[in-house]
Amino acid sequence: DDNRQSASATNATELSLVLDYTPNTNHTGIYVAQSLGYYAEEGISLTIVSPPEDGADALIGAGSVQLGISYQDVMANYLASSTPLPYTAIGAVVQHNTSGIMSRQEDGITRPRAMEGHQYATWNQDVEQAMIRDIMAYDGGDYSKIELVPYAVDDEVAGLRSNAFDCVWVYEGWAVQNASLQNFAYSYFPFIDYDDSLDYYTPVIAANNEFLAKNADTARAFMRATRRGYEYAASNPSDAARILVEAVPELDAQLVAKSAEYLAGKYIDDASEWGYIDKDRWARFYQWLNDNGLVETTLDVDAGFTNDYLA
Amino acid sequence: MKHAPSDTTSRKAKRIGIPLAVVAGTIICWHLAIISGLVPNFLMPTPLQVAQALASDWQLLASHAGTTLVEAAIGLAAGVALGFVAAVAMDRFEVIYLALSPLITISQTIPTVAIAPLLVLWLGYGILPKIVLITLTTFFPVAISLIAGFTSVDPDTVNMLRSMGASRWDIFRYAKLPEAADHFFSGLKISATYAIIGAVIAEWLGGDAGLGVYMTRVRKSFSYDRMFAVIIVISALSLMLIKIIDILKKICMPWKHTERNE
Amino acid sequence: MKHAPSDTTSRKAKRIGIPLAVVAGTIICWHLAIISGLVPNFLMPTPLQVAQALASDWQLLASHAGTTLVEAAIGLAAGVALGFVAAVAMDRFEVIYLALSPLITISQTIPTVAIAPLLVLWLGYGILPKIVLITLTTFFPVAISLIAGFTSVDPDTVNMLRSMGASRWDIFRYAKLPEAADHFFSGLKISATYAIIGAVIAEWLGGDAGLGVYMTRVRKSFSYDRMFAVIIVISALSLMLIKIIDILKKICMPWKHTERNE
Amino acid sequence: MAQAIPTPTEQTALPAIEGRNLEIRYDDTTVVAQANLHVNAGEICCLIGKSGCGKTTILNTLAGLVTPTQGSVLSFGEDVTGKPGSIGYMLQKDLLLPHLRIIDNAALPLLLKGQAKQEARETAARLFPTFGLEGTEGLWPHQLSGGMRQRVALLRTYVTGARCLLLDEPFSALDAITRADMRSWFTKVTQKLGLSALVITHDVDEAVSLAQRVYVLAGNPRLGQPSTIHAEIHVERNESPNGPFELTEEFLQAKRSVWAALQDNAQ
Amino acid sequence: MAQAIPTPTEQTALPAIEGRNLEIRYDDTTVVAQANLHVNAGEICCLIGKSGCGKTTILNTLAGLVTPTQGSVLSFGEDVTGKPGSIGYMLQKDLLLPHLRIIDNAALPLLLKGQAKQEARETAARLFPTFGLEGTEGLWPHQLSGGMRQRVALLRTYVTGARCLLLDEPFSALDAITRADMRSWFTKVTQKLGLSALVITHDVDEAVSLAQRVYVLAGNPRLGQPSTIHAEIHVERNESPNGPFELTEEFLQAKRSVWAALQDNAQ
Ligand SMILES: Nc1ncnc2c1ncn2[C@@H]1O[C@H](COP(=O)(O)OP(=O)(O)OP(=O)(O)O)[C@@H](O)[C@H]1O
Ligand SMILES: Nc1ncnc2c1ncn2[C@@H]1O[C@H](COP(=O)(O)OP(=O)(O)OP(=O)(O)O)[C@@H](O)[C@H]1O
Ligand SMILES: NC(=[NH2+])NCCC[C@H](N)C(=O)O
Ligand SMILES: [Mg+2]
Ligand SMILES: [Mg+2]
Repeated sequence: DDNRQSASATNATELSLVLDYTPNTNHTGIYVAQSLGYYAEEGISLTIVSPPEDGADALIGAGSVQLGISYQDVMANYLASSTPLPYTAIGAVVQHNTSGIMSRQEDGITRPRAMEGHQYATWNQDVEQAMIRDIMAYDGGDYSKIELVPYAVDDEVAGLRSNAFDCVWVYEGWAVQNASLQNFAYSYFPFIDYDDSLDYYTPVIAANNEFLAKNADTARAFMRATRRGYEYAASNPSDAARILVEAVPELDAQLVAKSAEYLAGKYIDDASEWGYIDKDRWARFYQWLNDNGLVETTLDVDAGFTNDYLA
Repeated sequence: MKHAPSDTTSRKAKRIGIPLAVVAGTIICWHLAIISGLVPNFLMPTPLQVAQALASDWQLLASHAGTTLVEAAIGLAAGVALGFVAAVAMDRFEVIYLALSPLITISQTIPTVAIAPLLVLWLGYGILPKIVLITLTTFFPVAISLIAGFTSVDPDTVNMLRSMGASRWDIFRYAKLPEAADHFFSGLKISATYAIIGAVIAEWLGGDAGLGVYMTRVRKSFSYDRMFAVIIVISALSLMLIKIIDILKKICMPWKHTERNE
Repeated sequence: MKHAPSDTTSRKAKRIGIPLAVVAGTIICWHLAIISGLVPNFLMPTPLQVAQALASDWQLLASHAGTTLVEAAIGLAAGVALGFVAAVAMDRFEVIYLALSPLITISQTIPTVAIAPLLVLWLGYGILPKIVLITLTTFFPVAISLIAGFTSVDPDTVNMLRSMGASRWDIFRYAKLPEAADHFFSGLKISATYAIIGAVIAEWLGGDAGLGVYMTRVRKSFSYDRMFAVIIVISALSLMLIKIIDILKKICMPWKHTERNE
Repeated sequence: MAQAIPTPTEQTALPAIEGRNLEIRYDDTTVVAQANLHVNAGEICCLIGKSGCGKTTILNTLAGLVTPTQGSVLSFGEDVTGKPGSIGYMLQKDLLLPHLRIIDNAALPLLLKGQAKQEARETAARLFPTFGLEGTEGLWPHQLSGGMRQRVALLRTYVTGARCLLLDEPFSALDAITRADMRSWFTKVTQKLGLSALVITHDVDEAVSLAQRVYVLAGNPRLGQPSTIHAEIHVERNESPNGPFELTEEFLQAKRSVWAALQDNAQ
Repeated sequence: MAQAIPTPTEQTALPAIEGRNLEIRYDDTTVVAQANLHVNAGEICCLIGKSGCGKTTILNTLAGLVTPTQGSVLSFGEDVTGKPGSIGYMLQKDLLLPHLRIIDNAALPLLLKGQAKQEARETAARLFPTFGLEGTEGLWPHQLSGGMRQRVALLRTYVTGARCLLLDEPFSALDAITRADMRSWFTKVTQKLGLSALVITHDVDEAVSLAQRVYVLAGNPRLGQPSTIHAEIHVERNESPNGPFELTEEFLQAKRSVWAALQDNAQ
């Protein structure tokens, strides 16, 4: 028994995966697959590494890791660059864009146009501001009436409480769960309620192109194991949360549990299977970027992703 | 050693030529590293690409640089003033020395990100929290160097002044301060080097103008060429500041004839 | 001035009591600031909450602190060694001085985040890129201070040694080095202060262990109490390092009888 | 006994400076013990003794820079033990400030008294020819010879305007001619202004020709024998000499006494 | 002319040190011009002159620390212009290293020659009683008196083992008795070892009693008159004196000549 395991361990294919960020519930499936031995069963020995801030994509592109977590919007920048990064999205972690705008409940910012006259904490990014402008327009609001203030906190709830700003871009699976955990009275509305174009894939699993070309089977094996992990997380959120916290004890166990609960229904959601990337939805967002002049060169709206490694 | 210093034109040429040559050499190596494929071009632009970015973004960079320079200048001035006052007080009163020592060290070990929300809460989004952060960064080397300088005075010189009825202030002015000048300028050189980059980091706190803001924006949109362009601007401003300090030192310490006794 | 220094027990009590009192006072003020509502508790935990976090996460913190300490120690040692070698070479050869000066300044003005992916790409995800960054941070104050120290030697002392047939190395060893000791230790104090926080920042490069990793993770999961707990650990480690440097200084400079000539 | 020159401003009864029963220690070495000495107003005294016996230590104590472990220092009746500032003191090292030009080093005591820079410089500059320093006003200390530095230090002490001066080997780095010039200038100026002075010198001739009284300090503190005042020699001066004092019998006699006191101790 | 004491190791024909036609400047001030002087092997010469005239400057040049703008320096026939290290030099300032204990300061030249620390210390320690420094071995320089520091500096120079010594006012801070002791020790030791020395002193008696020849340097560089060797006085010594040399007619005569040369220039 022991011998077999160590033998399989030595024969295992070594893979590295770089996270997009600090470990969080977006990554639960991967930690589950790691912890429950799904990767080992596929003959894969996976190393999960944390990235330097905003450095994950470059590392995937440079091939110093084979795999990583990225986002469709972030990938757009790299793909539309004059020196594009050689990488491809091979699966969606969460089916829909789960981000939106959170605010204090008493301010009544329940829809985009209600942001008028309020302070919005901006990350100062063109894509981000274009999205706000976009949903404001859809909702009949005037973007110029929003007061932009720099985003300078880590804790959106604390920022709202201290009146550092009135509304802020958040991920429902994390900051919003934090708010309800703290019994903070908030309002929240998602972007996708106002514009379908903004229903892009965030986050995604991305892989180095050369790796994909040379090791298609390994990539498929990896995705198989990963899918099992996310399926487990979807059906056993509290166990999955426990596994994540065991692997990363610095995380707040309560927040992880609550977030896992929320995300359980979001990993697969309405898709046929975990990880599937809808061609039209992908293209619609990239078209929107092209239309709004948010990329350096015009994007090939059908490029940058594949479902080939899912099966 | 004791000859008339022969700062001939050839020597002057050396003083300007060598640094330029080194910078030029660095740029060439950088170029070669990329075209040889040692560094992938998508991670690092060539010097030429950076130059193009510099040229095309020139006006924007200049206006951001203005903001950063103002912050850095005010912050450095405040930091030096604070460092000076702290050092003098700590030299003068042992109680203050013992009391402030740990606080000063602690102040240098608190990461900006941790207190950024508090700073913004208290001081708003304007220039103020940035200046506070730059001041906090730059006062430290000055204070430490000055304290070391003050204590390096020959006690006999102090005795000589005391025998003339010199007050503590006189002793400070005529013995401690000039004696500490050497130390002070090395502290100042360290602080000045940190001033511009300190301003850039402070601008990551958030804000609408400044090289730090520009840098975050181009970084988040993954324009490596423009990111390296702004790094070059930061380095150039820092080198300029250091040069000014060097000149200041020469003016303030005329009794040190030669800079280096080669 | 010239009496026997009466480092009586009362004086010793002062040297330990005052810093402790100040730290205790700070903690009390902090507590009051929060319970009085001056600082909202959701932005800053009370000292008690932090103490609880420290107690509950003690083992985790200790293991992360071990990683950070190792990085900081190696980085500081390498930084001091590099700073020393650079300063000696720059003092010895003017060409090296002119060549390295701008490069050294530039090295301090490149923001870590900008080159982080490159560092990881070249040096991997391990301890190496972190040590490189700490080395880069800590070598600078040492180098600058030492250069100032070397040039502050009395030319007549050098003459005296030369008349004895002293080699350059002898002059370095018997005149320049001891003369620069004061400067060196003030540079070292600055570097040591930056070593731990430098390691923490370097760990933001990515990695799985170290106080920086811990800090990012608890920060991103909004645990302010644990974030302040780790800041306290960072400060405590830094104070410890500074204390070691102070002791080292006393051992290395026995001819300086009293630290302060109050 | 020397004739104290009465000055209108001071009560001549009280000594200009007096050390009473001084005991002075460094760490665990007692350098001076049971030393009594004084200088009357208008008087010049010399302090002489072997190298390392404690002369400078006594001057430091009289100047208030060192607090004796026992005994007290009085100046014109006032207790000045451990209180520097009222007595002019020229230390053994010249201690010119390296960052001030010679003229500013010389004018320093005036600046410390709050005089305007220009005025202080002018006052000091007027004395430069007297001290053979003309042409050095704008130089830095490191550009002067040893003897020149010593003369600047003497000038600086004189400029303090103190009525009582302590001089530690003030002429030791001067050549014979300059030395004689400075010495006769000093004698004249102290008489004219009614100054008092205690001068350390190693030159017995100099001591005898300058002083009304010569104190001989003796002991070997480094070998555990604290120094004390071993002898006090009164120099008798013929009121109307027919030639330089140095050629008189009184001079020779005083000189012999000092030598004897010195040698006496050397055995 | 003085009798050069022949030593087996050196060719006595060549001077131990010689300055030929020296011109020395600082910035725009010419301090010394057309100066010629030499010390024969086994000979002691003195250099005397007014404070600030350039004596130290000449010694710096002979020691190779300053390169003359004109002329050259030869030691035993070898050109040593601007090359320090072969000649023992005691500078006018004592320049003890503040971070070394007295014993290590004294042993420094041996350490520089590569001797083991312990051995060097022992060698130096053996000389401490001769210099009246017993008991000071473990102290720091700032704990010594001025005269003690000067003796450490002299000891240190002697310890170099150089065959030719340049001494800049080596006894100026010493009391008369210690001075006489040191001087007679020095005369004996130079004779025994066949050393050569050029000594700057301000004491004419000392110059005459030490030296076979006395050089008088004169000029006023700060007033635009570069100094040069104004006189060279040969001290005749009776081969078999019946009493101390200082009481002979030859001594008085030499002394008078030196004084005359000095005063001559003072006008
Ligand atoms: N480093 C220097 N820079 C400029 N001028 C100098 C320097 N050193 C000495 N001088 C000038 O050179 C002249 C001679 O100085 P030097 O020290 O040789 O005199 P000296 O004969 O030794 O005098 P003393 O007997 O007082 O020691 C003086 O006028 C002095 O001002
Ligand atoms: N700061 C000090 N610490 C310890 N001992 C000291 C200190 N200063 C002087 N001494 C000791 O005190 C004694 C007397 O020194 P002092 O300087 O008074 O002698 P001095 O008579 O002036 O000698 P000189 O004629 O050589 O100048 C010496 O033995 C010396 O070692
Ligand atoms: N545009 C994006 N998708 N950015 C991703 C950043 C996600 C991360 N949760 C943040 O708050 O910073
Ligand atoms: Mg003395
Ligand atoms: Mg001289």
